[in-house]
Amino acid sequence: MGSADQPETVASSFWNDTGRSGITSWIFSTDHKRIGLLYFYTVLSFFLIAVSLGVLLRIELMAPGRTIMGPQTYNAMFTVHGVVMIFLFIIPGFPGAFGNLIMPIQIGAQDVSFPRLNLFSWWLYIFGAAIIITSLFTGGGPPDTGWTFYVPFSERTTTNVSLAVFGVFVVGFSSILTGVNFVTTIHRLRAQGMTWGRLPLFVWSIYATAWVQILATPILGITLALIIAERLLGTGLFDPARGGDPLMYQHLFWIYSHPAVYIMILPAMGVISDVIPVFSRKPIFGYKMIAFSSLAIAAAGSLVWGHHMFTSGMSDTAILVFSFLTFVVAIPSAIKVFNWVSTLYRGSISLEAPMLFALSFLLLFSIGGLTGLILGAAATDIHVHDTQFVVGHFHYVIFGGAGFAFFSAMHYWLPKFYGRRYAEKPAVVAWALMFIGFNITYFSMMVLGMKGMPRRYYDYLPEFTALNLTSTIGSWILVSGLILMLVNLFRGLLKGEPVGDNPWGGATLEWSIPSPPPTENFVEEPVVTHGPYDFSGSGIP
Amino acid sequence: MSEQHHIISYGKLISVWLGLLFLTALTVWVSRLDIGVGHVWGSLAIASVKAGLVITFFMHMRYEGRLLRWLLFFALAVLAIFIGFTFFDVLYR
Amino acid sequence: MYPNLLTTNQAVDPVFMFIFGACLVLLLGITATMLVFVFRYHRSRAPEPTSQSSGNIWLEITWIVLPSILVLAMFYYGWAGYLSLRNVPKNALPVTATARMWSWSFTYANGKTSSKLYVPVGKPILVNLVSLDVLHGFYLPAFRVKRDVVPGMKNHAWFVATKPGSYDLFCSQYCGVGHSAMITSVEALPEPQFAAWLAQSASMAEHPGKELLEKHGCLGCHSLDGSPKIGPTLKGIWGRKVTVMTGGVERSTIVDEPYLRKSLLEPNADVVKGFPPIMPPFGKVLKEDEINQIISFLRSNGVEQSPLDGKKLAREKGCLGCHSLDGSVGAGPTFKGLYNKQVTVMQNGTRLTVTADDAYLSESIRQPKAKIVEGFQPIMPPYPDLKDDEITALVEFIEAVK
Amino acid sequence: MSQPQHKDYAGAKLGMWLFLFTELFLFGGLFLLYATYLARYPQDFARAGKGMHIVFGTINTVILITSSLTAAMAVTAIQRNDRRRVLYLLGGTILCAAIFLFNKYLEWSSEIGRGIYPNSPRLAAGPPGESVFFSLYYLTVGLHGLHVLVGATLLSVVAWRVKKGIIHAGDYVLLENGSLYWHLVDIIWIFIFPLYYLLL
Ligand code: HEA
Ligand code: HEA
Ligand code: HEC
Ligand code: CUA
Ligand SMILES: [Cu+2]
Repeated sequence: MGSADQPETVASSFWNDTGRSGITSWIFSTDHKRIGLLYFYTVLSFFLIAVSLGVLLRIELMAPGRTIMGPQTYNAMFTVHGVVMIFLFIIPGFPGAFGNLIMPIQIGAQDVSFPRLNLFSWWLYIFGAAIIITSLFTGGGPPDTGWTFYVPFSERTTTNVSLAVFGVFVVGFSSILTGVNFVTTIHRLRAQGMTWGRLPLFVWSIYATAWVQILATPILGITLALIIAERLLGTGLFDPARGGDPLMYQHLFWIYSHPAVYIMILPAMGVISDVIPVFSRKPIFGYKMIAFSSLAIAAAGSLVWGHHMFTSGMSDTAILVFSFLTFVVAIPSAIKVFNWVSTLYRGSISLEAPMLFALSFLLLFSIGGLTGLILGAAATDIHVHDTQFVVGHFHYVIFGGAGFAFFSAMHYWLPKFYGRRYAEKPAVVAWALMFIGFNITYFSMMVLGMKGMPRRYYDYLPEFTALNLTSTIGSWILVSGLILMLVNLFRGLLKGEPVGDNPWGGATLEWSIPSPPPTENFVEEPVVTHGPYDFSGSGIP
Repeated sequence: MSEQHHIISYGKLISVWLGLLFLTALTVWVSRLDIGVGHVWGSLAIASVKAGLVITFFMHMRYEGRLLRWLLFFALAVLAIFIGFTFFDVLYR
Repeated sequence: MYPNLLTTNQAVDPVFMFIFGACLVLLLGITATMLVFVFRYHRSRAPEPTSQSSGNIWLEITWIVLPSILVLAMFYYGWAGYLSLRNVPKNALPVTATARMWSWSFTYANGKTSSKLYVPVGKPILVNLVSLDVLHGFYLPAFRVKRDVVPGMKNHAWFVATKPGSYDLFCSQYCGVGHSAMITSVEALPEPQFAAWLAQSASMAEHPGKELLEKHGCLGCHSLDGSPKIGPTLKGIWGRKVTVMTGGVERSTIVDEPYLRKSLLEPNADVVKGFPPIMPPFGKVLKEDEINQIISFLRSNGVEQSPLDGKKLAREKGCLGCHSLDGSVGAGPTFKGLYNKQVTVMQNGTRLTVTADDAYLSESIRQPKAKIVEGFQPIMPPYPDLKDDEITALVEFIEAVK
Repeated sequence: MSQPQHKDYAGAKLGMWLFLFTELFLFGGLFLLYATYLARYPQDFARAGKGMHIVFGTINTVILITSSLTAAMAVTAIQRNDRRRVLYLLGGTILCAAIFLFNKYLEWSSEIGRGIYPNSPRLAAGPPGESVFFSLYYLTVGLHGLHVLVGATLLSVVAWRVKKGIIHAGDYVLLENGSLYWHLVDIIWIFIFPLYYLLL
């Protein structure tokens, strides 16, 4: 980042009207927009690192036996891939980057409630990330436990688990503080007239997410602290030889980590709920239901953690309860999908890049979510648990869902902050490549899982060769799309055509202020008089 | 500052303190009784009353708006569910 | 054979069909609707929106209620199918599966062990799952069966093979470097063949060590049945904790190979408390291999044993999970050509080169952490229950892998 | 910048409460483990609990309750603009914290002296439930002790600011939040006390 990326032609904006300059004007800034961009670039860097690891994983799996790395390297690599993707990219990604950039503007505020705490969160995140990175090169080498850190293996392996886990702990603390900050902001700093019924749906989803961050993350914190205690002090709480129970670890881990998947998807759903109406020029269908279902997902989603443990030896009663509740969470997601599709009806649809990503989100998330139902049903999960099917499922929801929504948000909102935009044609080509590559890569994995190939397998039996090769080739198409997309996007942001205040014709508050916005966002405090998707009142052509 | 602040008198705080001391004595006394598993629930009940007193008076919850009370209730309920649901496994294994 | 038997496949597959079917319909429906809308209301065809509708309460109720019913049906079938997976048929044949990093071993009721799971066709098998170290997963894709193998926990699974054949058996729960190599198979045999396989166990000869005890008169002073004689009984002597007088000082020690050897060669160096120092030294009488045989007999507590097969042992104990026989590098160094090779090892932080002779190899097995081969992690587990002759057999086996 | 630095008092308090929730959940994980292991090893837990120093526990409970009282009174005092008294009261709280930690130190040394600490040979030889009990005890109380330390530090900073006049009757949200934090530490202990010292 730094001032090098700063668009030169803009007059007075948050890029240049602060007292300080240079790098310190960024890393010590308390302006939510600067912090948002800090998050955005750090998160994106980690994404690129982890994505490269993902591609290496695929190359290794291209053929049976050793292809480019040994088993220990492979195991470390998928662990680091998972940890970085989950804890350094997707969980901090939406709230940290777009939550910070957009949410305060959308509610008509000048900043978040605790701007200094906000900066502190970012620093904690960087600090935690640095620890995780350090853990890869020190001690016994990168952790090889999988991102789930299951005991007893994580207590025995000689790799550098303690340090990595500590890094994740710190990042979790950062996530908690962000959540506290956002809930307070949304309660306290809404502009005049910005009633709860007029909150943009992205804000609603950030609100629901923030609650999950507050209530679930501490459990992760204590769980990780326990791993460290087990390793360093030998407390034996999960060690069967000393009265412990390894399944209790799994409970604690998933009490956080299932709700965490909603930290990943809820803001993504918020983005989609904002993008689809704008590109259809039509109010969102069933605003209340969508807002409410975000809360419902957050609430019900906290009660289903046991569905990751169907084969673990958990009691059958628990399986009954958790399987049932898993199906209950699917309902609010279904509501959203139906409402989004209905929004298209009799609109005026323009297929620009943000919309293409949003529509493909609908498809990919549906596939991912529906395969989630297979996993939620007790009988079928037994067969596909811990296979490539699960890997397929979560890449569909995380990458196809949250990831594509992230790309949609990048195309939709970044021009606001740079005042310039990307070129449309390459963006569409990149989208098409990614969409095709994505499906080839991950659909093959799901088929592999159905055929019985377990996950976290460095090597496999010859019968799985063809599909693995297909999947690997798909990942290359995906790579080319991603590279094209990023190059085009950032070229555009720096050198592209200038955009006006409201390039897409949006009705939410961020489109009523200049691009790029001034530091204080609103020159005078806004008074909100209409809903977020009321396109008739906003004076759009 | 626009909001009204309730001031709690020293007298009231001290009586709450005395109440807490009394409950502490009570819970120690109860723990000497021979009532089996009743201890678990008995001492937890007393502890909850004590925590309630601290929250209501020392932490001014009594004088806060509805929002905070609801949020507190909500958070406690979620924690109870986290612990309670784990027992679907632990109890029936 | 068991016409009414519900197999695990029959319990699971229809649930797959139902949920997949429903999902496919939904997915196609949603995709088609979306595409039609996108096409029909594209800005080129619909320059202005023709509706500003922002909701319809009846529509919304419909798509809350219908999916709810649908998912409840899915839940119900899923649960019902799962119950059959948990309902072990009464006549099931019990087998214990022992998982360790990174190999399986299966023990049958008659004590026979095997590294593949042999089962009779058509008969339900109840697999009791035991883990010696970390979590593993017992996974039979062909039978839709999976259960984690958790240390300290009694998990089980059941299945029935309806056709003879060989089926994959995977470790599904991540367990470290050898996870993906922790593969074996289910061998479903027709009932009579299975019975024959199960009954077949190497015929056992009288242990040579016992003959030696008789021959040299040991049994005059020592009993084999626990009754006291002039000397301590030899029953259960191996691993026993004894109090001995060494040069007039009392100390306690564990009976192991060096101790027994010393007891035969210099019986009066360590005298078991409460017994007179009258046993003669046997150093001149017994040959080295005779001593070994006696020790091996005592070690086995008088139970007769078949001669050991190092290769089988290496497979059963899981050595081959980490050590290859073909020269490829796994979690541990390959066994191929290892014997008498020069190996660079780290011992307490110092680097040294040693020759992989008998002594080195047996130390490597007994105390894996003592010398760590350069370039490998110190992950090899100790095998406290490996007996000396088993170690000898393993070393001999390694010697043979050229 | 046109942003007037107006203080959002209710917002600050809301934020503090939210943060307290997260602290509660942090301990919640340990309480969850306690509950499940209690259900599994009631006898062992009872036996282990008998070995605890109930006198230390009770004294420390009284100390913490008292420190909570002084912290609450400090808020009243600042509202009445009685800064001297605020300093005395906060001093009292911090002193209590110190005594509490000192008692803890004595108690732990005595237990460690008896061979009771995580992974000790004595616990390893005993019944499994006892080892779990004491591991949980050390972790929970240790984490709580850490919070006492943090709370006392926080209140010292607050006291210093009161002295400097940065915190006064017109703007005392920091003091109020500091004392909220302290009360939470107290509440956690109110539960730790019966769970580890009195149960069964
Ligand atoms: C963004 C992240 C994300 C999201 C949103 C979800 C969403 C869901 N997930 Fe997923 N899940 C993961 C990330 C996510 N998951 C990860 C990372 C893992 C693996 C962890 C690991 O082990 O490493 C996992 C694993 C996982 C498992 C454990 C599998 C196993 O290990 O055996 C299960 C089991 O129930 C499950 C279920 C579900 C369900 C039911 C949903 C539901 O919320 C989905 C709801 C969506 C829909 C239902 C689709 C949209 C709706 C329609 C198309 C309308 C029609 C629908 C109906 C009529 C119902 N997931
Ligand atoms: C946000 C979440 C996220 C995302 C986006 C991805 C993205 C990808 N992941 Fe994912 N993955 C996880 C989260 C994610 N993953 C998690 C949580 C696990 C579980 C870990 C565990 O088991 O513990 C997992 C596990 C996992 C596995 C399973 C390992 C196993 O079980 O054996 C595989 C295997 O193929 C895989 C592959 C990929 C690939 C090919 C991508 C691709 O989508 C990547 C696409 C790549 C690009 C689009 C390329 C971009 C490249 C560049 C821009 C080049 C720039 C590079 C340089 C300049 C050097 N991942
Ligand atoms: C968990 C994996 C694992 C298992 C199981 C295992 N080993 Fe090893 N073994 C290793 C590793 C790693 C090393 C190298 C590090 C060391 O020296 O400890 C090693 C070293 C050795 C060596 C020294 C080899 C050399 O190159 O110098 C011998 C001999 C050996 N093992 C034999 C065995 C035998 C026999 C068994 C089974 C009874 C066995 N191992 C089981 C992992 C394993
Ligand atoms: Cu054993 Cu994986
Ligand atoms: Cu989940």
